[in-house]
Amino acid sequence: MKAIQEFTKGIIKENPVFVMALGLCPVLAVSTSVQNAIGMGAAATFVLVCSNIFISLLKNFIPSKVRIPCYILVIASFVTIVDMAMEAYVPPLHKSLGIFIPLIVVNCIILGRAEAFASKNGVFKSMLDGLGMGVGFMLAIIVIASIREFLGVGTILDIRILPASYKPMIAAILPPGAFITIGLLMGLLSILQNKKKSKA
Amino acid sequence: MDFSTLFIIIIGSIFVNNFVIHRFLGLCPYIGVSKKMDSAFGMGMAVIFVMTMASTITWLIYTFFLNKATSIFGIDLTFLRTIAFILSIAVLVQFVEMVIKKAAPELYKALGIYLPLITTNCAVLGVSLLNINENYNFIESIVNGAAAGVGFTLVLVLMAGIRERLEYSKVPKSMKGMPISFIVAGCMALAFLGFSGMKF
Amino acid sequence: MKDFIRPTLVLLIICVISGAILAFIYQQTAPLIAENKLKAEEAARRLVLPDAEFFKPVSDSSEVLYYEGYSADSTLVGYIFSCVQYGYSSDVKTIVGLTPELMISAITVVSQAETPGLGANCTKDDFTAQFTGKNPDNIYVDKDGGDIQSLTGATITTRAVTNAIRDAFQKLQDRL
Amino acid sequence: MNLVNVSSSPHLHEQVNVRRVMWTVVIALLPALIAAYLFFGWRSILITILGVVAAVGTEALVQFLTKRPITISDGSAVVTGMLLAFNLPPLTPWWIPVVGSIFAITIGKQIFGGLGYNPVNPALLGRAFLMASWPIQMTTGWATKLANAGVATVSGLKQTLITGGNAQLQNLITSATPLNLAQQIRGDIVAGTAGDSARTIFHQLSSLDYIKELFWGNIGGCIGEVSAAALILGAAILVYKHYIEWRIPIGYIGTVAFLSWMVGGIDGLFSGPILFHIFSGGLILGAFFMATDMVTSPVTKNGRLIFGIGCGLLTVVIRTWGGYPEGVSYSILIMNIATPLIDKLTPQKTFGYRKKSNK
Amino acid sequence: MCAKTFKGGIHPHDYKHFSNHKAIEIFPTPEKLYIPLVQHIGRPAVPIVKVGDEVKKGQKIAEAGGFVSIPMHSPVSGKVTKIGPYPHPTGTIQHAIEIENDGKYDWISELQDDENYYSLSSDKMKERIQEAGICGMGGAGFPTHVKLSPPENRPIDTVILNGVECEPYLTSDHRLMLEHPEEIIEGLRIIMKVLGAKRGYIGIELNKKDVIIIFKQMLRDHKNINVVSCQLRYPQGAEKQLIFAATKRKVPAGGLPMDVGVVVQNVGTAFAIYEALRYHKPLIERITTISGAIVNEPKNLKVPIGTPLSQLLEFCGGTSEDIAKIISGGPMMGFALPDLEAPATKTTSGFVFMGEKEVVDTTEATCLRCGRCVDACPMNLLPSFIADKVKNGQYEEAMKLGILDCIECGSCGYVCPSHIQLVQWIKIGKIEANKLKRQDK
Repeated sequence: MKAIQEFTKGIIKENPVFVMALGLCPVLAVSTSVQNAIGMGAAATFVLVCSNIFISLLKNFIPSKVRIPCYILVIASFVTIVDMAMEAYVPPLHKSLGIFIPLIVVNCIILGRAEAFASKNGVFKSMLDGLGMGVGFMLAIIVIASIREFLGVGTILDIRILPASYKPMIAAILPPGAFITIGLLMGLLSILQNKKKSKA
Repeated sequence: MDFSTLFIIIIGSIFVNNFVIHRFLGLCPYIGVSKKMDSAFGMGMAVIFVMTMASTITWLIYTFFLNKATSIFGIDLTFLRTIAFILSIAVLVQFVEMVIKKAAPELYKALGIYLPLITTNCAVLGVSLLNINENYNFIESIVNGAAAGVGFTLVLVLMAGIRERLEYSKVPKSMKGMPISFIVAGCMALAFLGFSGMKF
Repeated sequence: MKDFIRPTLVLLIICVISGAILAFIYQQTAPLIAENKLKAEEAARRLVLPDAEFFKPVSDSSEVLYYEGYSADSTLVGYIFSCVQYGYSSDVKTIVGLTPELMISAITVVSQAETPGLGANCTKDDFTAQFTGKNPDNIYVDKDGGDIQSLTGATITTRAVTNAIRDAFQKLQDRL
Repeated sequence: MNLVNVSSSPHLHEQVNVRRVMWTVVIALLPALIAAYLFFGWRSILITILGVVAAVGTEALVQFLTKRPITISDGSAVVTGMLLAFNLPPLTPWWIPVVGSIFAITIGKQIFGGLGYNPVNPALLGRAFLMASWPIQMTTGWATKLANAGVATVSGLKQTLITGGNAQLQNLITSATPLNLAQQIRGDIVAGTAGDSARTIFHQLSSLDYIKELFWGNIGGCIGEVSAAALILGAAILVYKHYIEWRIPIGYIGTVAFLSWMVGGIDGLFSGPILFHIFSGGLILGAFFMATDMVTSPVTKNGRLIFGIGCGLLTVVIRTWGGYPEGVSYSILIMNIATPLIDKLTPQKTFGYRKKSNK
Repeated sequence: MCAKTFKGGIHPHDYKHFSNHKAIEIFPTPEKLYIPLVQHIGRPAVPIVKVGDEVKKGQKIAEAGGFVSIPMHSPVSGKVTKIGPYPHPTGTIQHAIEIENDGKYDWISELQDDENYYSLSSDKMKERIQEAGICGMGGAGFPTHVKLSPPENRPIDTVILNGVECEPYLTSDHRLMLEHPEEIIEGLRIIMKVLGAKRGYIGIELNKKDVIIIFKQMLRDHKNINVVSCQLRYPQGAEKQLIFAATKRKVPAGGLPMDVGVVVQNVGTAFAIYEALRYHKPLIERITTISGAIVNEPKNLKVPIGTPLSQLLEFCGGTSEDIAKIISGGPMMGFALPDLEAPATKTTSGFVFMGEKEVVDTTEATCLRCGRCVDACPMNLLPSFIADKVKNGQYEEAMKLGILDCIECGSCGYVCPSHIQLVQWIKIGKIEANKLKRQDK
């Protein structure tokens, strides 16, 4: 029961993007298409889960003085693995995500979870936590990417949704669209939360 | 030395492809440290400094240790790029912190609190990676690092100015704080589109 | 002293281990990555010169200038060169195929980061198709009086592609 | 003794309020609208009305939904709608002003709490959004009254240029946006890819006869920027009423004049056609009606001057080296963003302020 | 001749036509007078009479409560009937001495005529001024003898008489200057002698051309005294602005006129000084304007100090419609009063009555940041920013923006299109800022 909570909390209640506002750079940068969003989400989830597992395993071995460099090392290793794997097996995706794959290293979510959760909890829990956070992160990018791709191209996952006569709102897939979309989504979320609070 | 190239790099990194609002790098401090103009300025100065230093050091590391063609080892270690960069940036920040603390306590008072935040500022790692991706030479890398820092500071201070003013306005409750900051960022990004396609 | 040794040691161990793992994975993936790159280039070449079976690079002392494309029976079916020019917001890289008569057989834009929905449309077939059969020595965008129809709202990108091809061709012309 | 009013001093007040200011701006914009009707026909009026209706409707709707007092009668939404429409080509699709106004009012204004709190000019933000989203619709659809005088497009003109024909240049140039044309020609000349006929055209553009046409409005362009004369007439009303102050427009136009003279020419430095740069494009509209927007321009006196100069500088930079032919709206937007900073960096010295004496 | 002025300010309609052609009328002393113990800046005066005491006209009924204070004299002979709280023309409640008129108008001692007053020593002069209970009659009411005793290290070389009267409606100074120019010039000469000043100026706004002409003529023989004709601009009559117009000297921010060697006195004060020196006459009456569009007969009155407003209004024929606003002083800086009970004091230059139509709407709209207040501020402050800071309780920030330099002239509030009560906010902020300042010390 409790283990499931470790997983689900990351998806809604402690959603790393919308609630905790972490790891925003890749969220905004790669959410121009749902495909990119899934790729980025998957990569980040992989790194999150692996680094959480390893750090949880090594937590007694790592002296607290050098824990941050150690975490960074572990994370950077996994990021490099993902980077190479993607380049080898899905080159187009690797190309469109660009430098944001190596930049997963400095994604605050991952270091944050390592420091706040994995270094204090068991392996299984840490894995679930990492998975939950990763999925939450992925869902958040997908939501934003869906909106942006829908408005900015008229498609979702390259499947045309709006008729071809739709004149796409290109601004949605440009940087301003990213900022405004996430701003409005966060506002919407806080409206919902306020409603929930006033009900409770 | 080709000055026009440098000039283009400077204008490009400050205005045309501003790190924050076009490349989505360094968003966390952009949103987090932009409540007050003074702290925004302090953060900006620290970032300019670290970015310039990081560009220098990572370029040297890449050229002399990692890249096969120019390396002193003569082997291809580019796969260690991410790890090497992030570690050297972390060490650099630590080192800078120590030096400033000893040599210029006044400066430390002003910048000290921002320095640790910079390690996880993806703009620093981002500029290092971009320098490599763009095949910049040594001078170009340094200039690009400094210009990117200046661009970052510019938008950070502008953002802080607007947010200080927003303190006095009647932003709807649900939009207060982060959501409205993103909307402002969106407005800035729209305005900065005016620089796009700039050619000299 | 002990306080100092243990952390350093741990850090070192982790460094070595991760370095080793990465080196291993790198060895596994590096050939794949190289192959991917070759494949991609090859695919682009095939796209602009469909008749060719294999390609032969023709190089200067230091760099590859162009490729010659041969059919299965080793007859020359055309040339391929790549060219690049800065467009609206990025370098636009194009690969061009030429018939032996030095007319364009096809082009493809392999890398660009132009404005989505505008300049980025230069990768679309509607746009690239119009180059086929033209004389690369004399292509101009319609706004410059030529017959290359410019992308709506993206004259600069169109011009970058067109002029890049013309310039590169004019430089190569004597060697072909 | 009935209850009397005991408010604080002053007990006299100038006959001025937000509503009066805004509606005066609307009136001041009317001459330009009439000019647009004369030169571009009824469609320019339709586009303007669509923009205004959408802006006012959106404002009312948003205020109704957020349970705030509905303030559409203060005229500020009308001004936004008008200014937005004034920045559009007259033949743009009907939904462009509607979408632009909706964006301008919601994201540009109401989300910050309504009039007085918006950091950037909503109309310009709306335009920037439209420009980013539908650049094709925003940069085509120019109308011109003299279309029958010859080939009425820039491309046609350029064609003539390349083939070297110089006939009837005067009529040809009365097409599309002259600024756009001048920039293209200038770019080619500076790059050395244009012939003598290009130089001729450039000189034609900067000739006094042509500038007269520019001044009265016999040119292609956005709805609101067509006639400099009509705009100046409207601006005169605002200046007379003291609703706008000299520092921003003068600083702006002065800077553009100087810098375009310096770098805007084809014969090296200090050869630019000043009057051409002032009267073409949206400079007059921007300098008098958009840069002077009270809410988004600095409050301090020096700040206003800096704001104007900054707008001018950016306008010339974008016009000369930028990807867009016209830099007015972007430069004002960017300076809007810098406004709080300018205000902060230009504190006013209190009357009698002295540096701390050494006592 | 070029009219002088300052930077900033506004041009309100002056509304002086109601009363500027009306000669000063003497208001008959009423049945009861209420003499507030605070009519000036500084410590309240201390009563030296008891309820039931008989007093003569000109008798001292209250002593100065300190150096920065003035004594009060009875404007009438009669009986002290009450000493207690009473409405005050600042809109507050202050202690006042109530005197019932016995109708005899007996002076405590007959007025003397001391023709040699000018040969008195400057200390003697100052003493006589102090005894006469004179304070600045322009509005603030700073005790005059204090102003005439600058510290050693602040030599005064210039005296400026303030006859600008830039507040709309008010014409009391105008009429006084028109009807008693000689006395005013004498008063100025006395002040100059007391201070040892070499130059004298009389600042008059251009809407009083008749006065300017008279003074120019009369001052032909006085080489060291000049008339400064000032442009019509509010607040031309504010000390610092007048000093700038006359001498081009800028009083340092936070400083006093004496820092630039200048003392400014109201023309009414000069007149009172002359009367005190020549006739030993205490300050027991003054000229006051009763005006407003709804007042049936606007007048300039010579009023005994302590006369209740209701009687003054009655004397002016009442109002033609319901009173919506009563203002003590001018409409730009005066206080709105809740009723007609307050008496005229030494600083009351006039009362203005407004009807429903003239009262401005005071509902605040959002600040448009139009900067009109900045253009209007004669002190070159940023009123809207200061008000914002005060609204948010950031008093230190407000101090950095110079809130304490505000002269509360009301120009900003006058021009604000959003009808923001800038002066009110600044007044609130000043109280808090002063508290902070004291804490720092």
